[in-house]
Amino acid sequence: MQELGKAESNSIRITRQDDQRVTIEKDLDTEHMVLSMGPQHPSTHGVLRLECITDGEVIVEAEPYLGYLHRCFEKHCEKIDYPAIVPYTDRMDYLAGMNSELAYCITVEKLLDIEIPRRVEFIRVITSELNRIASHLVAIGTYAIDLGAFTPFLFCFRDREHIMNLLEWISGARMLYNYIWIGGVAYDAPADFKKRVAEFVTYFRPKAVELYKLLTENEIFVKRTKGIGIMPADVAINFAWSGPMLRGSGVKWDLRRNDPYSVYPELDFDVPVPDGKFSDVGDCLSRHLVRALEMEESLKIIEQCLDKMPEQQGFDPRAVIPKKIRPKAGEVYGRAENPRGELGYYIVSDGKSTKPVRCKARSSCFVNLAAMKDLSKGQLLPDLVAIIGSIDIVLGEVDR
Amino acid sequence: MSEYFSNIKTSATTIATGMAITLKHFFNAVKRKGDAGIDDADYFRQVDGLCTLQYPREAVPTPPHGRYRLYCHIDDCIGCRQCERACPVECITIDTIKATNDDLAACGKTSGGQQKRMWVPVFDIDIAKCMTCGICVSVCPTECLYHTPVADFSEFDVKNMLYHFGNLSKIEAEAKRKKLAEQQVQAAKEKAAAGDAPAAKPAPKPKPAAPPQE
Amino acid sequence: MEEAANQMSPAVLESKAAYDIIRERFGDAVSEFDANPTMPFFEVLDVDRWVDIALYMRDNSLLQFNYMACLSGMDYPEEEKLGIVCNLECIGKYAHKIAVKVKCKRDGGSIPSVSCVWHTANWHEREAYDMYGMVFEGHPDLRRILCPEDWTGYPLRKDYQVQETYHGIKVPY
Amino acid sequence: MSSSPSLNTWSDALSGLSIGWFPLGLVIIAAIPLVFIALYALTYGVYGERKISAFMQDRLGPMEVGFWGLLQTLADILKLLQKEDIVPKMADKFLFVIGPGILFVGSFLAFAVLPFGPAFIGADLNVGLFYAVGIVALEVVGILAAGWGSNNKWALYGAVRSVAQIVSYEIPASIALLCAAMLAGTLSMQQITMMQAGPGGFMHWFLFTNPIAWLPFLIYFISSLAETNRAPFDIPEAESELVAGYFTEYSGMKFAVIFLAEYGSMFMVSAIISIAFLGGWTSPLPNIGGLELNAMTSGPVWGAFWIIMKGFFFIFVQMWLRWTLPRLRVDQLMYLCWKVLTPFSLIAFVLTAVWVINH
Repeated sequence: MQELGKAESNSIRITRQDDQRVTIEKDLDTEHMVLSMGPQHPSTHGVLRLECITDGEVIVEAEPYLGYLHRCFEKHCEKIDYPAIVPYTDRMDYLAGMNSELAYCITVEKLLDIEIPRRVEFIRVITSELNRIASHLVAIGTYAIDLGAFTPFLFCFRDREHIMNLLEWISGARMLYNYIWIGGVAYDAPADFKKRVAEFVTYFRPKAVELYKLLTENEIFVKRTKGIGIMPADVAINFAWSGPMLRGSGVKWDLRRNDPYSVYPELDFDVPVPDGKFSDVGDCLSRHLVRALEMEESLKIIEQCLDKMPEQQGFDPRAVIPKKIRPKAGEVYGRAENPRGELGYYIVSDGKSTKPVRCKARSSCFVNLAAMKDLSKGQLLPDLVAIIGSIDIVLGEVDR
Repeated sequence: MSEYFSNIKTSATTIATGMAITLKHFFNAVKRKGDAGIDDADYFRQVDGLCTLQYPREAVPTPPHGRYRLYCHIDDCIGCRQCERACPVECITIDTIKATNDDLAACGKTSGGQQKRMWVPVFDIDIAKCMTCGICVSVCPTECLYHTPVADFSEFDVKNMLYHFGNLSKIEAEAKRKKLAEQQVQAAKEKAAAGDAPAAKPAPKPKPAAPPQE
Repeated sequence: MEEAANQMSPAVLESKAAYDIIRERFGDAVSEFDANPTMPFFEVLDVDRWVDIALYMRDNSLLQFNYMACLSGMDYPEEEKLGIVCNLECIGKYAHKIAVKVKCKRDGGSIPSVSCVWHTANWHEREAYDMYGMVFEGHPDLRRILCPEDWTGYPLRKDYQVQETYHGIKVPY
Repeated sequence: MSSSPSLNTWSDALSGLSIGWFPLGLVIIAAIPLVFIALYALTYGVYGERKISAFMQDRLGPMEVGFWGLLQTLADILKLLQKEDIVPKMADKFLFVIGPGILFVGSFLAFAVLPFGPAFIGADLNVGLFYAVGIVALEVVGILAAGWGSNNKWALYGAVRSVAQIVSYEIPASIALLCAAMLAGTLSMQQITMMQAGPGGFMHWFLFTNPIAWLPFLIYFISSLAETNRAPFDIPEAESELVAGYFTEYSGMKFAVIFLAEYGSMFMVSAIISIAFLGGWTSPLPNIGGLELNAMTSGPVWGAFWIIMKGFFFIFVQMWLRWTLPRLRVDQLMYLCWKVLTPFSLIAFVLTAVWVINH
């Protein structure tokens, strides 16, 4: 038997049999289908568009297309003063505004080299950790909804509502706070704030357990996420993944520990990393698990901060804010641990202007999403949804 | 084979756990969280039960410095334009006319007792552009800009989102401008005539300040 | 020199040590070390060797810069150059980090792509190309990423003039 | 049946009622279940789903239209009626239009053989169960027509998934129902119900008379979820994956028809499972000594009441499941069908056969 030729990627085979008969075999004709997923699709978390080449339900290739929510953050930054950039950073990662502000402010403060009052540091950490919980709640909730479970989503939003109320109380806004300012915060915490946050912590603990039982332990959920979209640790580092994504791959890397800022060195908390018992290290379930466990760590941090926060009557949180923010010439790359990973700002100042020459935001989602193409290869369409959900993108941050 | 059965078992138990949780919530639906504001002492009193509110009738009260609609109390505005410069989205438009010395009394004082030196014929806030960041509020020296707890201010016409706060009508503004120009011309003449003598002008007639437009 | 070294913070000293290894290997291909406290960096002077340097930095057992935190495009109008700034660090063995600058001509300049060294550079370089217009040689898929494919001009260049209309839509707002 | 004579006179009287040549009584008898279904499906199925989901999720649910939002579904139907009926330009118009029709007809045809009481039955076929199982398969055609006709990739995905799912799950479902048929020794729905009636109330139901019956009962319940595309098997309309599955392109009244068909078939499978295993319209209350609870709660009206209650109970369980569980993946769905439910249903079949022989 001798093969004479093939055509159209092996679907037609021409062979010569031993008795000199020539046979032409033809497979069932199949074609790849191009499926445009998004920008309006329920599970692309905003306006991400994935151009999927599919073979039936199997994704041959999924190419992300971004930019539908591009709002020229970096261009804007070159036109406005340093303090006026803060509300724009809110609008990047709108689910974790406090963390974005914190990252930006500590970057500029590095450039300015100013000392922040201790109480302000604690207020910043409390608010940003509250915001981290809120952000993880949305991540978990929307992940549940991606996988078809509606109820955990609403439970998450119910609890997030309390955080939103707390943050509105302290900052005046529910999502886009403009609360953490360069050199301070906008307002001092209200008198009862500590008490209410402590109440929230006691309220939230059992709810988190309930959520864990309802969603994370559910066998269908585990089956949908375990072993899907596995990212080995070295590849994850090469893709510069950060935050829960990198920790999901088993790398114990948390900027709050590894590149400490604010008062984090004083606080006692764990960096949860999956151990491979409940999930396969690096899969969607690990990433989900890291988020679920991180909420508990955030609660711990908040409790410690409430204990340690110095009480000061008539405290002025704006005391050390410079009148005119004009950093000396130089450049800085500052970063903080966002709920979604490392949020970095590269800021260049020329020393003359009150506006940055360059302000690049290294957004965690943008970097994490870059691995989408490699992660989705050969997966089923429902798994693609699970993978996108586990990356936990906020398109505001991806497109900036 | 044992894995097969253990799988079925874990599925059954975890599904049963989940269903128990949802059923508990179903029976808790007789309770309601209520509309306690975050600054109420018993905010976390009712943690189970329904948590949504029927909005127009029930609403969560807004906290003290909640940032909702930007409002300018023009009587206190000294026309320093700091808010206009600070606004990142350029939603504030201000036009000022320097008050002539004889008009200072008519121009009035702020509630803090500061003498106002500017007429503010145009103080427009494009509330459709405003992103309620509150930077303008923080830079305002007389605290005449603040946020009111009005959350619902949608309009059918986007033009209605342009709020006018100026304290002079167009005609009045024109008169003031003319007057200022005349005086400046006169002052320049005097200056040319008498070196740097301070410009002291006679007062023609004071004009009442127009009521602030809402 | 001794005194200057004494004033450096431990983090900068670590970067300096890493830089010394690179300097030893590549000599004049890299510039002097800029030991500023906020972001210590060096510049790659021989742009063609940038990929070699990147590979060396990633794979040398004493350096192991396996994590590219950020790659930002930059415009240097007074030098008539465009450039990139890479913030590199090591996850795992060491805790050092360093920034690398690579510059190219402002018009038609090109920089070798390091997306084969760090996968994450792929999208960062696309973004830098999108915003500044420098070409990354050897990039597998150099397209615009945030702006529309048919956008004219490179928005973050300092001399950027926004186009009047885009598909009949007025652009300047 | 103690109540049979009075029942028969009642239904005989009703069927004898006629205005001139027009057999009004017969029409009424046939129409009562349908009117009920329409009312149920139109208003209270959807309303119930919304309220139940709301309460499970700590929400209020619809509250504005009518007292506690009772008229919400009517308002929705009115809204859908007023909507423009859009047929996509590139759609296969014939299939696109006929799809929801087939779906609707398919899901409501089975109601013909469902006994809603000793007298309320559209057609007491001697192959009632067989007919009910068979006619449900008609839905597949409707779904495929809708999905293919839409000329939309998501709809096509949904349709193909749905066909695979429904056809596969017919097997365990049918075998499970066969167990009930074996226990009853008949395929007539009415007779299956009769077999489970008695003074002992629920004691006579197949689920409780037979030590194995819980297995086919469970299997049929799970398969029925899959057949009606309910969560966790709502893969054909998997909202977060396929936008809306096979009815992505539908709007207005066509959408409403698909929606109603879904709720109709939900009730249908709930009624079938009640008939096959839980005694249909028979009262669950036993006669305890002198207290003749069973006799008191039996009768034509009571019969309708009981089967509707049983149906509602299963609908509640379906909703309860839906608002608790995530969705399975396509291959897991097939795994569940072919590797879990089908073998177990065969085992149940054999065991039931052994049990029947020994009794």
